[in-house]
Amino acid sequence: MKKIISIIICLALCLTFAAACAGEKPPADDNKGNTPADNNPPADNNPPEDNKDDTNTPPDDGSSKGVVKIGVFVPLTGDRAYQGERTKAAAELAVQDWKDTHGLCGGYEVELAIYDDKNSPEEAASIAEILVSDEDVMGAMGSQSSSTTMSATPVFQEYGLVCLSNTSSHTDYTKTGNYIFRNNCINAQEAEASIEMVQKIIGPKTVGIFYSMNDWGVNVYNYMTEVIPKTGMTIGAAEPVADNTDDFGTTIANFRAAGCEVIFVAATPDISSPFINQYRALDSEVQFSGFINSYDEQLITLTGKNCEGMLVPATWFNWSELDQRQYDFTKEYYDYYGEEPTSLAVQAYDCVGMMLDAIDHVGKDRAAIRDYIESIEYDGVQCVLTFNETRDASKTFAWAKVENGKFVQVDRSQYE
Amino acid sequence: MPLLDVNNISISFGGLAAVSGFSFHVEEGEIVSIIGPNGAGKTTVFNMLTGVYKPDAGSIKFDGVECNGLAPQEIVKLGIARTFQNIRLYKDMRVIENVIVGMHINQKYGFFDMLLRTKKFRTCEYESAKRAQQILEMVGLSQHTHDYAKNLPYGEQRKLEIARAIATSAKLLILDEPAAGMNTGESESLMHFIRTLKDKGFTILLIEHDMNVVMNISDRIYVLNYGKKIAEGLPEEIVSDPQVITAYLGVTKEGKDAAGD
Amino acid sequence: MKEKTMNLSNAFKSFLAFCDRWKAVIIPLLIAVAAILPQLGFSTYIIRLMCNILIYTSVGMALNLLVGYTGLVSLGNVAFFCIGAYTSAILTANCGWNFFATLPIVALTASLGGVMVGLPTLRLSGPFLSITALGFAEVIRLIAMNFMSLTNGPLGIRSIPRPNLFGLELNLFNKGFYYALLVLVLLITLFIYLLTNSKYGRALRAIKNDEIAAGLMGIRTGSYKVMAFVICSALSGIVGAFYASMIQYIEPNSFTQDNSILTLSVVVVGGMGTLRGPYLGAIILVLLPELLRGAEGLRFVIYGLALVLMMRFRPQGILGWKSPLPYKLPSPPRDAGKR
Amino acid sequence: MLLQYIANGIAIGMAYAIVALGYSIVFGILRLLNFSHAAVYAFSANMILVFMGWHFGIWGAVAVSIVATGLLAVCVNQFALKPLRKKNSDKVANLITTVGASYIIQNLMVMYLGSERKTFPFFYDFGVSIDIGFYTITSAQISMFVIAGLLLVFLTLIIRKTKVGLAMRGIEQNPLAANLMGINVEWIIAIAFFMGGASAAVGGALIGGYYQLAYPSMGVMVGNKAFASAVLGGLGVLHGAAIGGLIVGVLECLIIGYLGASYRDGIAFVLLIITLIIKPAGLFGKKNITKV
Repeated sequence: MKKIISIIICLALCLTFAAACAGEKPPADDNKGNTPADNNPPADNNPPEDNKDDTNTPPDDGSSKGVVKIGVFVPLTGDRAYQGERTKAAAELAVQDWKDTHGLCGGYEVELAIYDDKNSPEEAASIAEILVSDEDVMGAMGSQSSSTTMSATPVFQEYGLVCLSNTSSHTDYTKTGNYIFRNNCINAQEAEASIEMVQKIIGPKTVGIFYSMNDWGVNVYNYMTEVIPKTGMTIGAAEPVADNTDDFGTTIANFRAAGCEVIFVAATPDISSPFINQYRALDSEVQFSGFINSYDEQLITLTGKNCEGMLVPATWFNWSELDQRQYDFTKEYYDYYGEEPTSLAVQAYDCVGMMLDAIDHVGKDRAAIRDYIESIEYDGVQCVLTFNETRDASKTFAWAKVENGKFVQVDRSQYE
Repeated sequence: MPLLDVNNISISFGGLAAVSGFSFHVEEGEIVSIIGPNGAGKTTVFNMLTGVYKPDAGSIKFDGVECNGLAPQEIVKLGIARTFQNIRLYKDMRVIENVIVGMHINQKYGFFDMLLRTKKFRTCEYESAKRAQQILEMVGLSQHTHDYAKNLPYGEQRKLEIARAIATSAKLLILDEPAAGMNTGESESLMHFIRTLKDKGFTILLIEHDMNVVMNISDRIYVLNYGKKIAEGLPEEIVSDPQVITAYLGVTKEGKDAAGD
Repeated sequence: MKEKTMNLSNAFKSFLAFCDRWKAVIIPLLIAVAAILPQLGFSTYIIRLMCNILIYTSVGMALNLLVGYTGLVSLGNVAFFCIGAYTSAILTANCGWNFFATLPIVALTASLGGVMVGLPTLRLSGPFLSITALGFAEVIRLIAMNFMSLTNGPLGIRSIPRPNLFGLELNLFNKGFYYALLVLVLLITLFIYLLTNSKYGRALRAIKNDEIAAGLMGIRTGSYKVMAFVICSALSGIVGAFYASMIQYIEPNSFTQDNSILTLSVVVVGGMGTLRGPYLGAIILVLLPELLRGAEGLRFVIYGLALVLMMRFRPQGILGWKSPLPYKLPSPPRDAGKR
Repeated sequence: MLLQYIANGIAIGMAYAIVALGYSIVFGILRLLNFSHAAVYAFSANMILVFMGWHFGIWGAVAVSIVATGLLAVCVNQFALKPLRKKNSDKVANLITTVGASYIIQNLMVMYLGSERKTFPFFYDFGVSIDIGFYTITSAQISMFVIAGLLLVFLTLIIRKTKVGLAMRGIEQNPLAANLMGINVEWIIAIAFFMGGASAAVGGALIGGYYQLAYPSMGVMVGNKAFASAVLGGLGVLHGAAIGGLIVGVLECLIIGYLGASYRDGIAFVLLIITLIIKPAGLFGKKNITKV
């Protein structure tokens, strides 16, 4: 009986492999290796199993000229899954809103091609291949960590497919090529905003830098070591932290020994929350200053009252009294997903919005979409988005502070 | 000049003297046995001969070469090959492969000969395979050539171990209780087989409990008890030696009176 | 029911025996199929999958020498993979070398790693050896993370060029990279075939079966085990270089423990101690996640389940088996008679 | 500073020690590297949260989680390892099965509980904490130390003093002989797995409480470190695992203190490699001499 099952297993696998290959249709024309910009790869051979996006409605009564897809590759399994889920939710919301308002997009039915890249570079590269070889895909939105995003971008550049990232802050990200855009602020801007807040609100104090050992953390740290001395503040200590660390006893001891009064927390909430909790347990007056990724409901749920008074530069404000559009979007996102959006999720929403806008204007042509986006003036939910010559979006920063468990907008003029 | 000359080797494990001051020698072409009750230190002597343990004192000369303290690999190169008390064959390899592996030390070709399959490599491999078949023929295992070592019956596995020892082209064969666990028929054919080895010019050093085999086959016998030599000589002398009897069978009432102690 | 299972498993066994007997015909046939496969106009996604399969076959082949033939279960093979990838990436991306010119140095540095693991573990056996190898891989990953000047630390190395042979760039587009990998796999297979059918291979297998007996039969077990480690690490390093060139961006976190476990599973699922095992193991373990792409959450659960079921019903691996065919005696060299 | 580092080190060390106990018990009996133990440990911490969701109250949730985790470990043994033992298959096969089991457990948790970090109640704070000058040793660290110590004593008592413990040691030496002497080997192995799982659950509760965090992949790093400390102390020797865990914990804190946190993960393994070179069976392990 045992031998039977093993034979069945490998037969089944061989069959599915054969079926996978049989799914390919040989190409009509041979592809010449000329410049990727103007040829889209031949066979419309999307991989055997179709992606399970929910808006798979058949084109209605002949009015739409076919289907256009936006590719989304995010981690949906592994320990970055919940960040990936949010980007996916924002993308789906963007498509839903577009359908409610416009119905079709440039005469095409809009679909999302969502893939799980398991937060691994190999997977991201394979998915990039799927997206570029699918003729309907007109743009892609990229992943959570820079190692996955950066292994996919060469493929997009090689084949000429626009790739917008809502999370990447790696300095060399947009240097890959002219098809790669970034709808996220660069660490230099982020660090500047955070330093400015501390300088103006708290004043010149000895500061500590707590940064996670990944490309974003290291860049922020390098930038701050240059800028902080010029602002009259002194750096007491700087401590890197490796991924999935839970114990910060020793790091905190170093900061306290160096007499730091303010700690710059350059890490995502899942790393910074235990740090803040343990620090607050030992020292109640210390103040924290975060970065854009600290503007996240999870920070408050995980730290509770420990992060009271924490300063966070924000490019986005939930339930903002000052900007009605932001308020409406927060409400819509909350009703759809049951959680307040993070700035990364909002940027994902705008990325998809931009691509749909481009398709609506120039139709189903990847190169034209690229040119359109390069010089776009997109009235996004976050702000009016334009790209500079290095294809980075410029962001305006609002100041936020945590007060009794809520992010509250700080009026800048008070401290000017 | 004896082929193997061992004088007063001794070793102790944590204060307990397993073997103390044991000397013996083996002439070319002779069958010598070492017997003694369990725990007398026979296998320890073996392990010292083959380099598994390093004797605390004494010297072991083989063919005039002092091999006390040499690594097991060098001792095998000198020409001493052994079998094991509990069979240690390469179970998942074929019978003929077990024998060919025995010839490992004499296969003289380098890494690049192997890579480029040079003539030197091919002739050496062919010679080894041919010689292995001859040895299997001699040992009477040629019909099992292609079987896997673990599928052989117990008696044949013993013979394969001996065949592997022969393959190292050793001058002295050390057999560690080859007849252990064999019925009378099997030990009979084993005895016959060892005698044929003697005719073929092999020198054999034997450890055995089966008195029938030892008495019929050995030219000389040494008796070991608690690590000390208590008797040596021809089989007939050993059988009647009172000390050997007491060592083996313990003191009978008459024996004690006769000895008068 | 009993007889039905028996004759079906006998059918499978006779099928394998048939393939073994007609090896001389089947193997060239398979190579031919592998050669024309990319020309059938697959999308680059499938080509990249095939390249992944070839990569894991070759690194599985290298690890098989250690696990399957010598019985040293190393859980840290990603260390050599990482050393090879970084050496090649640094030389090609930063110093502008040609990819193929870096391979000898890659093999050298990787085998240095091999010696560093091989020597201290001579006296260790079983789980202790596996853990030391796993620890070594973690240490290598940390060195890559902290050695900012050489490996650029967590920022990783970007835009690693594809290999180019006399001016022709081998990439997935013109399928040149696939053929380079195919040649690599066949070379490694040939090398391991030559190695295992010689006194070196027999010595390694003897060490796996019974190290003490092998030692007492005159085999210098220590140096052979280190030799096995060096060969395995050198080959893994070279395959790591190809991986870096294919993925074009590497950073310390792309060389985690999962990679070692995946390589070990390729060897074990395919069939330890066989030449053909890693081929099937790689095909299954690379395709399995792709086929399960639809079931996001379930994917890894099914991968784990496949491992457990495989170990339960066919622990020797799908293609692992005791060949009933007679042992191939070497034919006399043509001019043996002349001597 | 040094005193603070050592205090923190002891707390983390105790955490590694408890998880290392689980590895040692299973290895002691089966000479097997149980990879799924890390996932079982993570399972226990997360299940406490789930049970609290069913409003069990913290202490009830911990108790139920200990039993549930013990049963999970037994299931891993029954479904993954027992068939292999019956066919006495290769060592590598057992290793791969436990790896498969850890993938299954961890990813089922990610599917049902989501992969984000969840707050974990700090339930054993007795308020008393010792202040020495500038540094404080919090009550959590003390209670962690005490509970871990009790667990170690309890397990050693079982192994040393009870009939089951005797049977376990018998199986360790020679399973076949133990079976012939009438010991129900499978039942004893199941008990050993249960003890391993239960001690992992205690570890999960303590560590979860100490860091006030629980998430499905928390087992990976702690698992590796705990395994390294179990091997360092000598696999199969319970007090060896505890002392190994302490050494690794303290050294890690010293490394973070003086060299920086990014070298932290490596120290456990560097230490392990050095020890195994000097003493192949670990600090307290007995070197089993193979008879020729």
